[in-house]
Amino acid sequence: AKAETPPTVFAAASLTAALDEIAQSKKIKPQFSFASSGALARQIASGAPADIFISANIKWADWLKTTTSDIIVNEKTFLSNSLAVVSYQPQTQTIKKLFQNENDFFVAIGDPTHTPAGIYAKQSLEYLNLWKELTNKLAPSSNVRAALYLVQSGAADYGIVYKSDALNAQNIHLVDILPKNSHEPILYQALLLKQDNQINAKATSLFDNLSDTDAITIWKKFGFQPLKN
Amino acid sequence: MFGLSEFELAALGLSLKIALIATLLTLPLALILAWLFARCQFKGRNLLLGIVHLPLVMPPVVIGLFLLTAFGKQGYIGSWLYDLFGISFAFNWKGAALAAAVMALPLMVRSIQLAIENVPTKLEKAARSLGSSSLKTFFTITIPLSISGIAGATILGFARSLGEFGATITFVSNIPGKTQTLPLALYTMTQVPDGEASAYRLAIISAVLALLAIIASEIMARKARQQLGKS
Amino acid sequence: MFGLSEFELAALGLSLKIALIATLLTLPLALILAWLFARCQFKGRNLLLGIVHLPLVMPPVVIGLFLLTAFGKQGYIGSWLYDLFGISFAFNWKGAALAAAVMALPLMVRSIQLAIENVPTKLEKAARSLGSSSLKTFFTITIPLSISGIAGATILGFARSLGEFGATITFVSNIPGKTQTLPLALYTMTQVPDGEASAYRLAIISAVLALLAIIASEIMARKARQQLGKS
Amino acid sequence: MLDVMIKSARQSIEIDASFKCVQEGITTLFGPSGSGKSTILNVIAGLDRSESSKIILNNLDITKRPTEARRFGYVFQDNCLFPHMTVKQNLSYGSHPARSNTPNRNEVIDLLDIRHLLNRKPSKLSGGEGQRVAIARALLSNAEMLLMDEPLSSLDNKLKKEIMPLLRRIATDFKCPILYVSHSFDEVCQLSDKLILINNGKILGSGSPQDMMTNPKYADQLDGFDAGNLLNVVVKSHDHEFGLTNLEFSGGIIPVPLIKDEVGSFIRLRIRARDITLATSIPTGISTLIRLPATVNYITDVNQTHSYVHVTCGTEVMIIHLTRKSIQSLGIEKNKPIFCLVKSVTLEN
Amino acid sequence: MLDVMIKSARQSIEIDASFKCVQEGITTLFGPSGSGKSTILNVIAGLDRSESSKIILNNLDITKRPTEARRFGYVFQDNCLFPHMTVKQNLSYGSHPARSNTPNRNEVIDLLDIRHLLNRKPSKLSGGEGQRVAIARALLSNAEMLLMDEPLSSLDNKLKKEIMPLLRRIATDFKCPILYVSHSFDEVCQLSDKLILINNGKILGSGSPQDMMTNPKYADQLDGFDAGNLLNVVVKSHDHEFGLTNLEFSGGIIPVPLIKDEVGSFIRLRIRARDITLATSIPTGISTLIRLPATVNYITDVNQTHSYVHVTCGTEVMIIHLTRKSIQSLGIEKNKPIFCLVKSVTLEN
Ligand SMILES: Nc1ncnc2c1ncn2[C@@H]1O[C@H](COP(=O)(O)OP(=O)(O)OP(=O)(O)O)[C@@H](O)[C@H]1O
Ligand SMILES: Nc1ncnc2c1ncn2[C@@H]1O[C@H](COP(=O)(O)OP(=O)(O)OP(=O)(O)O)[C@@H](O)[C@H]1O
Ligand SMILES: [Mg+2]
Ligand SMILES: [Mg+2]
Repeated sequence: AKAETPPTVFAAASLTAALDEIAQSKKIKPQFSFASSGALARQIASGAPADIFISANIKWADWLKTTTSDIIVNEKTFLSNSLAVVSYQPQTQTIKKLFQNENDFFVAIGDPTHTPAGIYAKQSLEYLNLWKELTNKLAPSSNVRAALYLVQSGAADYGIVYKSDALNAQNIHLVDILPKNSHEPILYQALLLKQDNQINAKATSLFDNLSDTDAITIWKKFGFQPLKN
Repeated sequence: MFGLSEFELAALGLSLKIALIATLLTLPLALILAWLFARCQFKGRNLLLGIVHLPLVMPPVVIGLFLLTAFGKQGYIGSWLYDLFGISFAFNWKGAALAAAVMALPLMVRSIQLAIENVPTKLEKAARSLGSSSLKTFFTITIPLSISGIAGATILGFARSLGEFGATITFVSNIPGKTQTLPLALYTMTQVPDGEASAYRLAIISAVLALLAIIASEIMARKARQQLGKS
Repeated sequence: MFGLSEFELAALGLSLKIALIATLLTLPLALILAWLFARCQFKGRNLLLGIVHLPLVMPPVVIGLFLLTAFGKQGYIGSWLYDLFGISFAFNWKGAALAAAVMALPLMVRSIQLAIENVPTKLEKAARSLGSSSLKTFFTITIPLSISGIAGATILGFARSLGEFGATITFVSNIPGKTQTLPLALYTMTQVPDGEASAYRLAIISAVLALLAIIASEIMARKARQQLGKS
Repeated sequence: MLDVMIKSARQSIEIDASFKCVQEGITTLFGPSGSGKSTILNVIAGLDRSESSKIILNNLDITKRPTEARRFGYVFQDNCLFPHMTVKQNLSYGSHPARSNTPNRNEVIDLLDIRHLLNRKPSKLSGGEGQRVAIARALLSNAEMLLMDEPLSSLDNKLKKEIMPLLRRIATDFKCPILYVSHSFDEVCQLSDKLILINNGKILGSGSPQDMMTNPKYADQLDGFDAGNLLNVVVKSHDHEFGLTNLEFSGGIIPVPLIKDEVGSFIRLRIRARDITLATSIPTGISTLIRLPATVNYITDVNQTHSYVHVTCGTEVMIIHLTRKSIQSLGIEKNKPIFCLVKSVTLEN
Repeated sequence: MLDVMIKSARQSIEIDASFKCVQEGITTLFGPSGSGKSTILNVIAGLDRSESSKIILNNLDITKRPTEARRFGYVFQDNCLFPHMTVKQNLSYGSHPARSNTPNRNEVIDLLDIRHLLNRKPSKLSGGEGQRVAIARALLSNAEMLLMDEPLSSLDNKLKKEIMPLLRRIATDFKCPILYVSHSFDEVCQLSDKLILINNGKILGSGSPQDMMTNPKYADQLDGFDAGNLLNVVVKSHDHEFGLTNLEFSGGIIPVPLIKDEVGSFIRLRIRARDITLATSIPTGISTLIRLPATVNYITDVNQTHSYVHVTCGTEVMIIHLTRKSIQSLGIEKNKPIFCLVKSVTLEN
C-alpha cells in the first residue's frame, strides 16, 4: 500500500518552479514542501515523512547524513548553479569597476553566515578582492529570493543571487556571472529516504529520473546546470 | 470560486480550519490564565506570565524549532502524547494549529486579562452576597461583563492564527493540503519567478479575511456594549 | 557583561533601541486611532480599521515586502521622504523601527481601544459639564482612566517590537550592528549548524527581556488600578 | 440572631463595635455620615476581610465562611445591579438555598412598583427605580437575614410609606431579621425594634428606639431629630363622616386620620414628642381633638433650654418635648396631673 | 434666568415640559420616582441630546452649545467623582471661565466638612462623604447656574441643616441660581423660591411653595408632605435664660429656640401647617408659648376629611391644617377672629 501513495518531496525553496514542472512532465503528483534547506533538514531529522530531500547545500545534506544516517537509502549530487550579479539600473561596467567606483550603494546577498548563496558570494568577493570594501555595503537576506526582491524593488542597487533566480526575474538587469572558480562549486544534492523502513516506489523512480533528458531540459530552462551522474 | 485556483482554495480552507480550531481550543486556556493573572496572587505568577508571553518576543522560527523539539515525533511531549493518546502533531494540520495557538495565546491572555480587570469587583461581591459561588460568579458576572473584551481577544487570536508563518513552516513544514496555510502558500509563490500574480491574490484574500474578522469583532463588541447599556 | 559576546551585546542594544523608539513613536498614533475607533463614528471607519489591523493577519514577510515597495529607496513614500527630509529607512535601524512599529500598531490600537471603551462615558460627561473641553476631557479623564490599559498596550507593543522578525529581515536585511536585532541574531544562530550554544544564550536573553517587560507592565497596571482604588 | 464583634482599622477610622441584632424584627444602625455604618455591613457580609472580627449568626460562627455561604441579602448603598441583566434576571439571581418562608415574588414586585420595569436593563432605570429593584433582589434572594444600607434614601415619601410595612412584614412574618442603616429618623422610628447609635466607629449605645430617644445621654446624637412615642393601640372604630379612625389604648381614645386597618387590629402609633402640648386643664375653644389625661413622672433635659417631660398615660409612658420656659410657666412638676393635647393631623401611622 | 422647553421621547416616558427658573434663588423640581426629573436636568446640561428642545439661559439660546459651553455646574444623582483624582483635585477640576462672584473655597470645604478628606481618593469615601464632595465640586466650578439632582439624599439631618443655608447663599448672594431636584419636602420648603411639580414627564403646576402647598389642585401630589408657612421675620432679642430668640413680624412676636443670627437680621421662618393649633380664645394653662391673633380668610379642602384654614396674621397670610371635625366643632368661618398657637420647639430655622 505504501508504494502506491505519492511521494513526499522536501526541497529547497529555490527549486520550486523547476521541480513543479518536472513533476508535471512525469505525471506524478508528489507532495512537495518547499522551505529553506536547513529547516527541512531539521524536520526530516525529527521524523518528517519525506521520501526525497533535495538540499541546495551540501552542508545540510551532510548534516542529515551524520545525524540520521539510518534512513538514507541513496544520494546523488546532480545539479549545479552559478552566481549572478544583478542590478536595479542597467549597467555597462564590469562588477569590479562598479563596486570600486560608487560610494553609496547596497549589495543584497544571501546571509553569508548561513545561506549557501551568501557563503558562495562571500568566497567570490574574497577571490575578487572586493570583500573588505563591500562589508559595509552588504544587505544580507535570510534567503536569496529575498535578496533578489531587494534589488527588484530598488531598495538595494545590486544583488548577488543564483543564476537560476536571475534568469527568470523581472525588473532587474543581469550584470555578470561570477567566475566558476571564484567559489566552491554550487551543488544540489538529492537524498532518497526510507519511511518506517520502507521505500516508496514512486519516490525511487522520481529520484532516479531527476536528471533524465526531459528533466535536464527543464533544469536548463530555469538556469540550473545538470551534472552527469 | 472568485477565480481562485484549487491550490489557493485549499490553502484558504486549511487556514480557516486551523485558525478556527486553534482559536477555539486556546480560548478556555486563555480565559483561565487571564482570570488567574487578573484576580489571583500565587507563587510563580511572574514565571508563568513570562512563559505565556514568550512567543511574543521570540522570533517565530525559534518557537517553531522549540515545538519541533518538544512536540515532534521524537520530542519529549510529542512521543508521550502519541503513546498515550495517539495524538500526533507531526506535519499535519494539528501541528499547524498548535503552532498558531501558541503564538496567539499571549495576545489573547493579555486582552482578556485587561477586560477582566475592568470588571468592577463590587459587582462580583454583590453576586457573592446573593449566594453565588465563585464559579457561578465567574460565569454569570465576570465573563458577561468582559465579553466585549473576550470577543475582541478571540478575533485577535483568530487573526494572529491566520497570519502565523514562521513557527508553522519550521514546525510542520510547507505541505500543500496538509500544512500549507495561506501565508505559507504566499511564501511559496514568492519563491516562484512568475508567482507574483498569485502572491498578490493570496495577499488580498488575507487582507479581506482580516477585514472581515475585524469588522465582525467590532460589531460584536458594539452589541455587547449596548447590552450593558454603555452606548 | 554576563558573558555575552560583543556580537550578542550589539544585537541586544540595537533591539532595545529599536523597540523603544518604535513603541514611543507609535504610542501617540495608536492613542489617536484608538480614540477614533472607540468614540467616533465616521465614514471609512471600517476601512481604516482593516488597514491598521492588516499587519496582524498578513505574514510579516509580506508586510516587509510591502514596506520595501513603499518605503524603500525607490518606493513612493520612501523616495519622497528622502527628497524632502533626507530621511532614509534603507538598511538602517530606522527602517527596523518602522517595521517594528507597523507590526506593533494593531496590537496597541486594539488594547488601547478596549481600555478607552471601558471608561464610563458618564465621567466624561461629568467633566464636560464642569466646563472641560473635549480635548481637556480626553487628557484628564479618558487617558488617566485607561492608563492601565495604555501601559499594558505599550508594553505589549514593546514586546512585539522586541520580537519582530519577518518584516524586519525582509525590509532592512540582517546587517550585524545595523539592523541585526536579537531575533535576527537568534535566527542566524539557529541556521548555523554549530550555533546552538549562542542560540540558547540569545533565547534566554529574549526570554528574560520578555519577562522583565511583562512584569514591568504588571506592576504599572497594578499601580494604576490602586490609583483608581480598584484593588 | 446575629451577634457581631467587629474590629477593623482603616487609615481614617478605627471600627470597634460589638452588638446583637434582634431575633425577629429590624435593628437599625444610626450615625452620621462617615461613621462606619457601611463598613460594618461589609465586614458582616464578608466583603471586607477583617481577621479580628467575629460574626455569629444563629449561634453559628460564620466568620471564616466566604460571602456566599453567609446567607445574607445585601442591599448596597449604591444599588450594584448587574448591568448586563434585565431587571427580571437581576431579581432571579439570588442563589441562596431555598428556605421555608419567603415573600411572594409577585407581591414584592407589585409593592415596589417595578413590574413595568422587568424587561429593562439597569442603565435605563431612574435613581429610585434602581434602588427599588435592588431591594426586591435582596428580598427575593432566600437570605436568612437582610443587610440594608440606606435602601430608601432616593425614594419619595409615598413610596417609602408603601415599602416600609413590607420590610416590617419581611422581618416578622417571614422571620428574616433586618440590619438596617439609615439616617432618616422617620424610618428608624417606624421600622426599628432596636436602635444602635454609632459614631466614629464606636457604639454609643443601643436599645429600643423609645428608650434611646428619651435617654438624655443620647440627646446630643439625636439632636435635630424628632424624638417620639410609640404606642401600641387597637383600632376601635372608623368615623367615615369626618375621615377619622379612633384608636384605643390604656390612656384613652386617639382619633387619627382614617386608616385602612380593620377594627380590632393592633397597630403601632407614633406621636412625636414635640407634637404634644401639655395643659393643666382641658382647654376649650381649641382645635386639638386629642386630650389624654396623664401624670408627670419626671423631667429630663435635652439641652440647656429644652426638656423632656416624662408622663404616664394609662399604662403607657410618653415623653413630651417642651421649652423650660413653658415648663416653668405651667408649673409642671412630679406627680402633677396634666392633659396631653395632640392635633390628629400630626399623627401618621 | 433659565427658560426651557423640553421634549424628549424615551421608550418608557415622553417628556414634554416647559418652565422658567427664578432669576435669583432656587427652583425645585419635585415629583415621584421615575417622573423624568433627572432626564430634564440631563437635557438642560446638554448630556442627553434632544433636537426639539430649547434651552435659554440669560436670554441666550444655548440649545446648540456643547455641554462645556453651557456653564452649568451639575451635581449628579450618583456622585460621578473622578476616581483617579484626590478630593482636592476633583474640587479644582471645574474649568468654567472665572466669574466675578464665587463662593470662597475654604468656606465651602469647611461647611461641607470635607477638609479631612482632601487627600483621599473617591473610592475611600463613604456614601455621604462622596455626595458632599460632589456638591463642593459643582459649587466651586464657576458655574453660572447649578443643577442639583437630589444632592442631600444620603446625608444626615445635621449635615443637611448645615448645607442648606449655604445653598441659599450661593443662589442669592452669589447670584448663581439653582435648579434643584428633590423628593424631600423639608428641603423643598426650606430651600425653594419656586416649586415645579412634575409627574410622568409633564408639568402639573408651578409657583411659590406656599401657593403650591395650599392649592387644593396639588393636594394629591403633595399628599403625605408637610405643607407649611414661610414667614419673613426680624430677630428682635435673645433670651439666654430660657434659650429663646424672639422673632418679630407684623403679626406679633414668635419665640423660637435660640438661634445665632444677630439682633436686627432678617430671616425666613418655617411653620408647618399641621403644627399650628387654632383657638377661639387665648387658652390658659397650656404649654404653647406662641399665640398669634389672626382672622380667618377662607377654608380649602385637602381631601374629604382635612382642610386648610387660610388666615391673615398681621400682614402675612398663613395656612393651618385641621381636620373637618375640628373646624366644625370650633365653628371656624370666614372673618372669625382666632388665635394661632404654636409650640416653639416645633420651629426650626
Ligand atoms: N475603602 C476605604 N478605605 C479607607 N477608608 C474608607 C474606605 N471606605 C470608607 N472609608 C472611610 O471609613 C469611614 C467609614 O466609612 P463608611 O462608608 O462605613 O461610612 P458610613 O457610615 O457608611 O457613611 P455614609 O452615611 O456617608 O455612607 C469614613 O471616614 C470613610 O471615609
Ligand atoms: N437611559 C434611559 N433609557 C430609557 N429610559 C430611561 C433611561 N433613563 C431613565 N429612563 C426612564 O425614564 C423615566 C424618567 O427617568 P428619570 O431618571 O428622569 O427619573 P427621575 O425623575 O430622575 O426619577 P428618580 O427620582 O427615581 O431618580 C423613568 O421611567 C426611567 O425608567
Ligand atoms: Mg455608607
Ligand atoms: Mg433621578
